[in-house]
Amino acid sequence: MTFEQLFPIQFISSEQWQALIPLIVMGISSVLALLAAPWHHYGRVASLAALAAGSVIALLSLSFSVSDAPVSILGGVLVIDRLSQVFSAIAILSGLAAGIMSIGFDQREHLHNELYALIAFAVSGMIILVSTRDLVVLFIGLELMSLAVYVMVGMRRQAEGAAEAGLKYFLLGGAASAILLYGVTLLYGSSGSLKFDIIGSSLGRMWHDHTPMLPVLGLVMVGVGFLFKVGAVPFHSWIPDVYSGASTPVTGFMISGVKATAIGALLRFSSEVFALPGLMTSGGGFYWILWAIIAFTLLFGSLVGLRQTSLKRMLAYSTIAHTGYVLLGFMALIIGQKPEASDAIVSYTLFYVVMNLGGFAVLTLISPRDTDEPTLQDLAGLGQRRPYLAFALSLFLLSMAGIPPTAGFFGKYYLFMSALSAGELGLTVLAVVASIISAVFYLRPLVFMYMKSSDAELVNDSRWFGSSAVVGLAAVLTVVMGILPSWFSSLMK
Amino acid sequence: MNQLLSWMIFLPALAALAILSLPQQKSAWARPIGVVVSALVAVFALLLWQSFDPAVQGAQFLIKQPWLPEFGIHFELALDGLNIPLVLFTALLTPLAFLGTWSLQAEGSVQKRMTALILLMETGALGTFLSQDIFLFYVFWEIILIPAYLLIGMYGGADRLKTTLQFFLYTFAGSLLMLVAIGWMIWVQKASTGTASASIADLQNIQLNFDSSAGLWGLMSVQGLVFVGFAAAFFVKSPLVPLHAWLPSTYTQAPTLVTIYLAAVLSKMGTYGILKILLPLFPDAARAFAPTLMWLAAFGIVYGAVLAIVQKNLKTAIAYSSLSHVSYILLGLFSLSPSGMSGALLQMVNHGIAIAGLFLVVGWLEKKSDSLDLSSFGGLAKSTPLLATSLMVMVLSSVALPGTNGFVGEFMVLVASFRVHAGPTILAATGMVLGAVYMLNVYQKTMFGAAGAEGLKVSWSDLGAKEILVMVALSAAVVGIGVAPQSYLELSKKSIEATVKHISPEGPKPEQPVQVSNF
Amino acid sequence: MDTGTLLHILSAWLFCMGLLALVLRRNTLVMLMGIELMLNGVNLSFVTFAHELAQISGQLQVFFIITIAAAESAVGLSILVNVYRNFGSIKTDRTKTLRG
Amino acid sequence: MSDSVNSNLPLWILLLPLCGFVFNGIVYPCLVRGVSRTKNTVAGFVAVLAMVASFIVACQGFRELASGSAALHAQVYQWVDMSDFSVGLNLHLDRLSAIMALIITGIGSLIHIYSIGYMSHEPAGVRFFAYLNLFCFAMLLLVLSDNLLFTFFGWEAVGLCSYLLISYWYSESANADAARKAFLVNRVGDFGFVLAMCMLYAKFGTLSYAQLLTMISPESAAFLTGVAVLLFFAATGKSAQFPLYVWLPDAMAGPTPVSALIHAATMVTAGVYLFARMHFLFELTPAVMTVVAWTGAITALLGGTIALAQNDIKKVLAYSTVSQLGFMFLATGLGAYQAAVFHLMTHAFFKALLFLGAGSVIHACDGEQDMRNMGGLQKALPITYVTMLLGSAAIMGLPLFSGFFSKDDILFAAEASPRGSMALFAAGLGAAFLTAIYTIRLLKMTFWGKARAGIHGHESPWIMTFPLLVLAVLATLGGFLGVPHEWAHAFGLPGNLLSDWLNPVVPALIVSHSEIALSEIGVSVLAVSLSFIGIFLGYVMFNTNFNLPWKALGRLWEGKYFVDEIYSALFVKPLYWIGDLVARTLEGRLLQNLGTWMGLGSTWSGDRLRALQAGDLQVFALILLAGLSLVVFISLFWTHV
Amino acid sequence: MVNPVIAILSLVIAILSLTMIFVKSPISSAISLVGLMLALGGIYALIGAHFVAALQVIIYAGAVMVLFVFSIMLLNMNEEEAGEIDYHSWKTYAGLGVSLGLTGLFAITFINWAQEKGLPVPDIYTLEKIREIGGNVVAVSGVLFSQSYVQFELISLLLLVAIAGALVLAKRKVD
Repeated sequence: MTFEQLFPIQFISSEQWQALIPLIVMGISSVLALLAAPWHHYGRVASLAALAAGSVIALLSLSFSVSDAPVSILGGVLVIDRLSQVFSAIAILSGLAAGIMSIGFDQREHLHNELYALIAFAVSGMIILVSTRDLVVLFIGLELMSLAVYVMVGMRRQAEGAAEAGLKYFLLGGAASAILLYGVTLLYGSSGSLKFDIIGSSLGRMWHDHTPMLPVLGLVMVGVGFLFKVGAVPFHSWIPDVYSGASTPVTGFMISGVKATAIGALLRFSSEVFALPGLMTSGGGFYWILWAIIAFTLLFGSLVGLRQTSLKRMLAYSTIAHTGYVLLGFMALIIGQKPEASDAIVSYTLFYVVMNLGGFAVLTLISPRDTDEPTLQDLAGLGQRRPYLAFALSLFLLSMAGIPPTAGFFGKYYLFMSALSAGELGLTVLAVVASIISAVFYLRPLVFMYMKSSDAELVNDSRWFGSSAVVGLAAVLTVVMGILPSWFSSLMK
Repeated sequence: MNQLLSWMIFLPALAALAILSLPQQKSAWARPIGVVVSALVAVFALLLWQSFDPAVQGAQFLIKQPWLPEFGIHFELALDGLNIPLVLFTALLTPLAFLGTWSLQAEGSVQKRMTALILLMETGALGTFLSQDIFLFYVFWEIILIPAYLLIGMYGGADRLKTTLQFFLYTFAGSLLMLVAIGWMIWVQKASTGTASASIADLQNIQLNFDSSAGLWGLMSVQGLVFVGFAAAFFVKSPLVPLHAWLPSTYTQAPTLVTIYLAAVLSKMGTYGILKILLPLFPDAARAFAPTLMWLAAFGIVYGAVLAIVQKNLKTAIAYSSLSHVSYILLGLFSLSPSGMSGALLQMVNHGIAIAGLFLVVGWLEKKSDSLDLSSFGGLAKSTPLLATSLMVMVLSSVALPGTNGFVGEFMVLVASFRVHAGPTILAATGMVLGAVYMLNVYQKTMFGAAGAEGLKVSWSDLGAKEILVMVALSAAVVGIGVAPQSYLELSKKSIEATVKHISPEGPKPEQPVQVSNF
Repeated sequence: MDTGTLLHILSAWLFCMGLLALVLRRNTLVMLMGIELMLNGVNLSFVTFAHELAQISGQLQVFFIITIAAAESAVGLSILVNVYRNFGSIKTDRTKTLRG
Repeated sequence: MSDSVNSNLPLWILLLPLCGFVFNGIVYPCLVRGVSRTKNTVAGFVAVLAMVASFIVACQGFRELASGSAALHAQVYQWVDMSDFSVGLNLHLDRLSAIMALIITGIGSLIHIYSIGYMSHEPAGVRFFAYLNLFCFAMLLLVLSDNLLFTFFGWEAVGLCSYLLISYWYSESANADAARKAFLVNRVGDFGFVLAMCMLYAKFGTLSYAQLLTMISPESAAFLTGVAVLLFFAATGKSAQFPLYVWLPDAMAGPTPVSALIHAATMVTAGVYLFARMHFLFELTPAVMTVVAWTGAITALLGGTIALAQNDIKKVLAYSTVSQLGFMFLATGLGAYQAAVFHLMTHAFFKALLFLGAGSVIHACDGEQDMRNMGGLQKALPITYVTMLLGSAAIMGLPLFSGFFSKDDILFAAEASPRGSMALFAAGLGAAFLTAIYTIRLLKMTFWGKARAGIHGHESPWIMTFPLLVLAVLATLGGFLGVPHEWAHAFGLPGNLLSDWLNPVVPALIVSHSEIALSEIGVSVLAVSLSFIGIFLGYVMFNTNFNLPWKALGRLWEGKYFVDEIYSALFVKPLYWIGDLVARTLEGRLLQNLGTWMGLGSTWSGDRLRALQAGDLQVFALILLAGLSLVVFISLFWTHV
Repeated sequence: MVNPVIAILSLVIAILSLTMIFVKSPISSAISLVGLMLALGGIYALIGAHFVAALQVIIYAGAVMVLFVFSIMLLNMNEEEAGEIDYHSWKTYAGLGVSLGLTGLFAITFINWAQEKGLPVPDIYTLEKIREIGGNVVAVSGVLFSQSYVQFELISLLLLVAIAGALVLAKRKVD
């Protein structure tokens, strides 16, 4: 028999191509940006333009290619559905925002032109990450994103901190992806496939009568890989160093895009594998593991954040705490078997991305020249110096602290609701305690901005229009989301 | 007419934004704008009062727009018997407070920010009082927190940073627990009825299970836990001893205008929450814990009074006196009887008026003299007769002299709570004596006797036109309510009776039989 | 015990030794080798499973993974070069400037 | 209320002084823009006008009552009307309150007139007249209200006015302190009043005298005893009875007309009025009544003894007031309410007279109050001297003077009433004896002998002496309103008009003439002789020096039995001590630091956790490895089983 | 029954992994890693994964390890070997113990899994089947180009990133 009969080629239909447009556009734009980068004088502008154009087109095509029926390509190698669209949008937006934020900053800090290309690559990796149902493709997307981000982190070549951060991120991240990959093989071995749905169904079938250890091990290791990416205790160690070592726009990109898409991938995997009845719910072990991880993540993030003076480090710890809140939603989704919790997770992620992008845009504007390390002291007297900037920053911080009427409040509220509906009163109260503690360090910048006066020679904040634009947009979004949250929370419907 | 409610809420907020965006050199406009806007709101409130029908029990001028449909949360505002006194009071007090403190802040930027933030606080307060949706209530409740935090932190006294953080954390902790409880209520409501609704009226109909056999006298049962969640927020804000630790330093450190707003309005948000939400939503728990809470309130009366007596600092003394008086309100509320609750509701307004007047006077003294040490004043009555007179009126109101508003509320509270539970009432009644002790002490140390150090140092000028206007208005309220309270009580009579009936359908169980008789 | 199980245990061994290399060695280059070791373990178990399940795709994934590993090590080594430029060494006991 | 007529007269009696207050307190200063620009004459004129008008209206009401209607009733308005609490302001002018109203308005008018002269040199006397009017309004409200609550309104308002008037010269801290003391001690009493009202309302659902009269029944005796005790407590505060009499002597810091009106004639008798009002309650609690009687007796003796050792002329009169009030309480305790009211009236006459006389003396001596610096003033102040002589005769109970009749009624009751006893009788006699002594001492030190400090006073203007004369007449003849029946028969006088008048409202004392030891005539003979002995004794004892022959006793009495010191040791100091203690420990140490401690705790644990983030890559890897192994272990071996 | 050659190779691999960790000089670690990979390639070949074996030898033992050795030379680290593993710190032994324990857990799991024969149901591509298709390489390429070409393309993107990254980080001059 002939080769074609043995291995019939599975073609991609036209509407599947249409669904793929965003990914393709991002890929092309990243290549273009890479090619444009070395261009002598215009390299920077050109590659930024390529990134921007690609992102815009991709966004538009996303909104065009909205199809209610999910498109599955080659049996789930790539899946385009609501989830993937929402998270691709988040990824593209955060990439675009990061690009715009680094206008001006990159010259001051001598960042290479390739930054924009790398951002584009990372974004395309994120898109793959959130829109696949195949574990190895997921791994490919993860690596595509991670490699780009490793380089972006280590890019500031004058700074020791950047190099060190890049090293730490790379080594630990490599180990983590290896762990995840080992879990993938174990799942492959115990179910004979790499597709979420098949794994889920066959494991579910297997779980009916008894519980072999291998799939459990596989699930656990995949879960650990994800937890590392979202930065949950005890897989969090890299976060503070990497976030404070990387240059501010890059940190903004990581804290928003990288983390959000990791959450998205975890969400897909959870809702299709973890959350299957009988898997995680089979024994008490998973419940208590998750419970402890959430508890430690919440408390660690808020307690250690108390002692930070560097704003980037502070927000790094705060993002650890935020991971704890998100995991509350996953708790409800997996253990509590509440599918609606995914809405809470999605909207929280969206709100979280917006406020963090805004916050880091502000930090970009106030980051001192010599060390790209904005501290509380740099904020002193900002309220008099630049009232609108100060107002925006306090808006973002209050939103992170979860005070109405800001986006963060509703994100938190949705998660609390889902956790309560799963009957997790204890964890919710713990989350309340954590947010009270973290309120302290969210308020400290306000103290410096409004209640301390600045000494003149310390003032070194910039006025780049890019970051300012991001700040303004994020501020408006934060308020709008805080007043009309249901517009955004119903994105998944 | 209906839209007036939303205007009352959003007009101050818009004005606040406008003021904040004033250019620096124009910041002198801030205060006039503030006064005009708040006066406009006051006019709205009076209009509503005119067309409010006391005979109708339940919500009037209802506004209901869907907000978060998936949780059944609506933008739902209305006037009813319970909130109209407080809405009126808040709306009328704000312009008076602006006028009264007109002479206290000089610098333009300070005026600008303070006015704007106070207007934001008015938005929050009015929203809290008006909202009929529990979630909306929470949102407005929280909105008020940040302006207060900033104001104290920016313009407070020497110890302002620590103070403002403490204030924020106490209240924030309470509110977050309330948020959890709210979430739980909404979820339970959805689970039990199928259709989600966050409207307080609907939530009143669901009965959470409460059995006192559960741990901690029943706190561990469902209703007990949710009760605790709400109680945490309300008791901290009111405050109920021993959750008051934030109060003395906050009232002392905050600038006068803010102190007035905190003491007169914010603490009422807590007591109003107890009246509107805590007791009606959790009747079993309320009935179970009322005696204990009455004891706590009575203790708080004495506690605050005793501490006020020994204070050296004028402002701190008045802060503790406020603690003592708020405890009267709580005592009346926990008596769960119509006259007790109306007395408490009236007492909320009374205390607001008196404390506002007192802190205004303190503010004027503070402006002239650098120390607020009681011993450094004296003999001011000679140089400032009007100031002395107005202070006297406020003092009389807060020692509950018959004929002043303070007596009405306090006496109704005492009678009602005595009927329910004699022990705490007797303890509380000693507050009459102790209250007289510290109030007269303050009056004497400042106004009477030979002129003290501060009294001699500066040349005291008596009240100006604005201050006189404010004080006359407040004093008129003091005497007017004191002499003819019924027209005021009439407003909330129906709603209060409905609330009481909801809490204990078989009526309050007095120790002795009651025969009501008009003559 | 049959071949498959033996190879599985071997893969586990490789994986854990890779982690151990990360934990013990201060020389980042060797840590990098440790990561490669872990990936080798992954490959081995993929192949073994493919062998047991009589599937092709398992081996195919190994092809992908090897490529990725190569790319990763290339980036990693350039990162090491970067570190070396900044610190004059690639020992982790030098790279402790970020802390707290 | 069999045939109580609805009429507005009571309302007018009440409102006229209020109008005076409103004019003097608010309108007039606003008209002339500032208190300093007001004229005393205008203010005084308006005030007097208001009072006199009110007096005339009161007389009108009196006439209507005399012409047969049992009471005049005026429903003013419903104060509070809730479903379970409802009280209204209703005025009720019956025979008892008519007497009180006449005393208040009548003597009030006289004292207002007097004040015009007395305050003529005061700047801004408008304040004074405003307070005085306000006081009269409050006092009238107290006696006219038909329910306890509005009586309490007046009860506290008079307290306020006395506070304001005592501290009228607030620049001296001493006056201010005296005022505060008066207010606080009264508050202590009012505490009892409020609780009593709470109890009554909780049980009967009403506070109106009429309804209480119908509802109160002997069965719940314990409850009624409680109420009676609380009300008695309130009365002791207001009427300066032992142990709460300490405020009254200090209250003399106020202007003398105030002492005459408030602290002699009217306010301090509010307690007696309350007893007369609530007699139906007290009749049911004999135990309490006995206590009341004894309290009165003790107070009478204490006051008398202390008065012996005082040198400030007003202080002497103050303590004599205390002792006379003791008499009244003795009477009420014995159930002789009519006698009490009678003595209240006569006391109002002669004590007001004495105070005004003293005021005139002080006025003449330019504010000198220490009698040791006076003497020999009789030539300088003839009118004052004569009037005060009459007043002293009345208070000493010399025959045919007003005090004679009223005091004898009380003494007779002390031995004749079923609750009476020889001990009480003896105490009463002793008090009367003391009265004679200190009165003589006062006369001697002030008027007789030769001028010591070389003060040459001058007689006061007519506007001050006119009231003195009127009061002197009243003090002399007032007693004939209550001539005992036996005397009446003997001299063909109208017998005991007052008690006949009061009978429908206040029960007369029931005396079974069989087992009384001493007839009414006997009592008076005994009393009169005792007073003469007292006069003689005083005359000789204080001939040379004015100090008591017994040093220790003198110091004890001059120090007022050191009651103030005892109180400050028992109540005031402990209160402040506890306050400081709480402020330092519970509040300061614990509650105020909770937040700080929590903050420290969280930062401490934060620092401990930070140690993990030392930046060592190996440690990170180890944490990763350990976490992985832990999770794997737990999940494998917990899920599997 | 275990193929003895495979058993021996496994033993060699285990030992080599240990030497890679515990020898001081990075160069010898690299050498032992090379040996390990070659041995691994042998195992692949023995269980019929010829294509993978080839990749293992070419890419890993060839390209990657050359890269490693090259960078060792570049960063001339051969003199600094002192203080590689701190044998005095508890962390060392903790890591050792934990990783051995983890291996044990995995071993237990796999042994437990060995009892679970028959699930999931095997596919058709047994060695014989592959042989009659035309060999392992044919089969793999067939699957690759018929169903998995998307992954293939994505991998190319990833390689591009790697190139760019290495380029950026290694570039000397800063523009």
